[in-house]
Amino acid sequence: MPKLITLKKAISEFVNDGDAVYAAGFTHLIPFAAGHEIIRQGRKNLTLARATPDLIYDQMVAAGCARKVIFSYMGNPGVGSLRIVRAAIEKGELEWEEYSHFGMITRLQAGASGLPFLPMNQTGATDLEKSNLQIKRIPDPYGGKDVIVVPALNPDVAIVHVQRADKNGNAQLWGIIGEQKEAAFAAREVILTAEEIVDESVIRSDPNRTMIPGIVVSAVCHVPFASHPSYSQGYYDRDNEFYLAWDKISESRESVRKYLDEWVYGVKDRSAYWKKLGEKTHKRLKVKARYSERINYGQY
Amino acid sequence: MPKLITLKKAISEFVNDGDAVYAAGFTHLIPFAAGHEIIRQGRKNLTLARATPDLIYDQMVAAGCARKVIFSYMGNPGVGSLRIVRAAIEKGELEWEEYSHFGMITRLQAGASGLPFLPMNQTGATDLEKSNLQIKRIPDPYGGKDVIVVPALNPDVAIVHVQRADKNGNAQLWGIIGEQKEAAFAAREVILTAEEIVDESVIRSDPNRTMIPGIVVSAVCHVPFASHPSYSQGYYDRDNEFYLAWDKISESRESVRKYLDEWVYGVKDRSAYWKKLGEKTHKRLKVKARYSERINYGQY
Amino acid sequence: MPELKYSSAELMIVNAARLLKDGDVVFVGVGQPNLACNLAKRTHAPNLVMIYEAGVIGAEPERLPLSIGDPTLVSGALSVVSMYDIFANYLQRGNVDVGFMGGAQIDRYGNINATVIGGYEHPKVRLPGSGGSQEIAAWANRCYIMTPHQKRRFPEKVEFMTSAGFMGGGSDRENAGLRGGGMVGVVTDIGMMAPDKTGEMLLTALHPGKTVEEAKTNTGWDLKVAGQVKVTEPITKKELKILQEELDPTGIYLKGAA
Amino acid sequence: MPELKYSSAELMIVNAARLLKDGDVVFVGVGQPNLACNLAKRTHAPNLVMIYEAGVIGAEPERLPLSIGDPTLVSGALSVVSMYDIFANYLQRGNVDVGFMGGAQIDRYGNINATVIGGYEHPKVRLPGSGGSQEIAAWANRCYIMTPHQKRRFPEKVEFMTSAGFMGGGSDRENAGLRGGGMVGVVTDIGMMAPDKTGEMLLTALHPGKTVEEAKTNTGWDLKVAGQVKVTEPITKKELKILQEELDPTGIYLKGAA
Repeated sequence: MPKLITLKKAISEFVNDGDAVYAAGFTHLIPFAAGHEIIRQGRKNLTLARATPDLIYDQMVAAGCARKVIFSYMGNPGVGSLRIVRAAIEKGELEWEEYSHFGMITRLQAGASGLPFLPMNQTGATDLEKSNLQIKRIPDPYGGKDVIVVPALNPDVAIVHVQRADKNGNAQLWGIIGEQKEAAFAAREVILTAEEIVDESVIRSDPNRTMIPGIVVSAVCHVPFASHPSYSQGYYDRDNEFYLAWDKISESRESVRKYLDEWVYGVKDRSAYWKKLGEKTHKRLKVKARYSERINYGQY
Repeated sequence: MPKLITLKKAISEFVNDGDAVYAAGFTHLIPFAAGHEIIRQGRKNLTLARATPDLIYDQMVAAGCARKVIFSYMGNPGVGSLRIVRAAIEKGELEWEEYSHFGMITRLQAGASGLPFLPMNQTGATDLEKSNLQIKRIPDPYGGKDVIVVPALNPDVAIVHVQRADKNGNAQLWGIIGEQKEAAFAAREVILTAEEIVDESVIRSDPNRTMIPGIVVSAVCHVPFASHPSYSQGYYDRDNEFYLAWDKISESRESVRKYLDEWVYGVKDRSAYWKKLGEKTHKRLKVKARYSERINYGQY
Repeated sequence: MPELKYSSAELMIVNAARLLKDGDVVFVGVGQPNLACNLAKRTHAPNLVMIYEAGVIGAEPERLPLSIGDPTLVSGALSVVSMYDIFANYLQRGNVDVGFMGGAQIDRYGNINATVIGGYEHPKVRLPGSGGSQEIAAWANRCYIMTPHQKRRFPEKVEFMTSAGFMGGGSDRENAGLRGGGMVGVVTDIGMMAPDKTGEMLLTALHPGKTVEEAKTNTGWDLKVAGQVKVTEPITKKELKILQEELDPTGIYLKGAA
Repeated sequence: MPELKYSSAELMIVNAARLLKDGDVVFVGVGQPNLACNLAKRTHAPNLVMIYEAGVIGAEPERLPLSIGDPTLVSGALSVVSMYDIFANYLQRGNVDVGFMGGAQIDRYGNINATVIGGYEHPKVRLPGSGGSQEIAAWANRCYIMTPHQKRRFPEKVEFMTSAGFMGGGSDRENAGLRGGGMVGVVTDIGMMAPDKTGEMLLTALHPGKTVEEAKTNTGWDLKVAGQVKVTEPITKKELKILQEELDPTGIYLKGAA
């Protein structure tokens, strides 16, 4: 049943103060447009979970949306430190809960599959286990070594950006597929943003490609370029220049405030943001086509 | 590194008497050609694991290859009883170990991911748990209900039929993808049969479609029509007439022996088998094309 | 108006179809449940989403599927996923509204036996086993079964509990930590059953022309009758036409009783 | 023959590349490890399979990847899978031969700190944390690290063990049930280290022109020297040319030390 609404409406309807939010996407398809909309709507006290907080959570923390972060690698990918989250933690202004990547993703996988927890093999690196009491160990009932367990993560809201979806929220994504599927199944509400809204027949032409079914989706929003400065494989490139620029911007509260005023509060929506980026940037991020070989499902 | 050899050589090299074998494929892509080659080579005392033993294990049990079956649904799919396996169990001639589908697949998933076990939620149906001591229950360390656990299944050999693979064993399959990936990662040795051996560039044109990487594959064999009377999505249809015919054939030892003599021992390989099926059958199983929409990965 | 002629199978399929709500996500097997779902989709429930244990979501089969893994379920489906995912992310996670069950026996508390007759270790009759039904019964929001009304199919207590209904009755199901409402409807060729508060199956409806006596005689326990036994709506010409002309024109699943 | 000029980074990258064997499956990060792998692939190890924690297998990047999730890693790769699969089916299952590690500190027993300096609850410096390195260190067959040889980077004992090398030494690693050989090689700009039987890192090689004294002075523990300290083979013109002209023409990762 159609779930196509504006991103503004989706955030207003499905993201509440105090919610646990998982904005999915490992480096790829990071849902920046939704993050900015959450900032614009002034949400507070969110728990922000992501394997890599990335710039999206740095900006949301800077804007005062967050009470807590849950993460497994807190850096500006390929650049260096994630200054705002890092400073907030060092100053004791932000709660945090930390895992390894596999610990974080295993929590989501447990959440996605309706299990209370999932096991992982031991890694010998016990300092994190001592610091985070959510990480436990239990005996192997078959007589092997103890295993490490982590509890399910079931966010209130998952936000997932995809290349294409139909109006009912059946979504296909490709390239790096990180933890989008797991986040969508783990969460209570799922907000999708999509580069393209396609006819259901496009989705049905390649069912093995559909990673998120409409039945778990609360809202689907047509938001081209939603992942800039991250990227959408096949649609536009990662804006590495901006990742480098953020390293400078995030050095002072003042320049961050200025950035948010100009690029988040100062624009109505993603379409205005993209226009404001200008043609030079559009051109720089443009990507030439490279198509997959099609496959034959057969007419049965 | 190239692993392309004949199926005869692959079975001879990688399947030994007494091995635990998992011939993968839920109704779809069942590797009948490999099953027949195992029969021809006279392997004995195998433990045959499959969610649905299907005709392939009925035939292998009839031919005397098996000591034990591990399964979760023992029927002739869409037809009725799986007469030979059933009779062997009723007469006490065959060991067996039984799970629900989810229990079986969870065992493979644990094996694929290198874990000693994985949990499932309780189902209340405790009779199987009482009958199979491999199924245990452990407390939820986070205070919820006990969970059920099953141990990893790590077969000696997995046999997987795919639509296309390159000569290094990088394989793409589509349609019903059952437990092929899990079986391949769980097993020590992996034998692939493929409808088509394609250039590596075809595989690389759509990396998200590659479910089995060459690095876990021991041998890849070019065997068109390897899954008849099962099917290969997009290549040929399921031979439902044969599934019905087997219901009759398997009524007596004599007719089974005659079938094996004619269709397994009496043919050299799958190519001879397919030829012997004849043009009328080829025509009946032919399928019209229905292609996926291509996707754009971009030239980065 | 001349009376419509239909088989027991058609009677059950039509009444099962009517139990489905528009928008339901249904975990469905081949055969009669598949016909019931497709009938509902073509009548009152156009937004029904059909899921198959083979990993297919939103199937729109162009021909009658003859096995649970029929390729016609895949071509044109919304999504196809692995078996682990279908059981974990869909069923265990609670994303399935309705499950259709099969089985050789169903007992007073809606428990199902699809495993053995005559002892597990040395079975007299070895049945196929659980397949996915252990999990469907435990985790779907509502479960239904269609089965001819025969005493041997409705014993007081199943010999082997392949799939849990209300187990021993009372709060057994809740205590075991299962989700969903369990076996909430049984459709037979005589009428319909549904559980009371303790989970015991009561006769709740009769098909036109059938009697309470017939139902009692063909049930293996002392079948109680709900306060008000309804009579099911007669099968319509339209329903029969869709079944016979569109869905199963050669009558593979429509003839006879099961 | 005029002596070749190269940076510390180039020296480390070339020596790291030489540690890779043809056919190795390498779990690799961006930056210097990526260059080392690509160099090996273009010289002695054409069948190297590069895996990235973002889920990419068999990447053949056409441009220099600038982040662990660069789209150039995906286009033309052999396979792209979910993060759960890459960690579970590849790393935890034991399908990875080599892991390249990073980190702020590495200690006497090859343990790595990439989490905090100055206490976990109230850190003086909050570092990025584990990412995938906790699992790479535990489950790859062989691990390597490249790092400039500085005392602060080589403390006697890490403040926080983000990733296990040989833990407290002896049979600690085995007892904890880890797989693989652990931290089997450290490449610095002075030389190379490798563990003895107890897991203690010894100086095993020096780059041309470097001395044992330099290595000892720049190590935070009493660095023992292996029975025979080798001198690494000089960098060749070909290696430097591939690095500078093909792999990192603008010198993003080749300049300086780390």
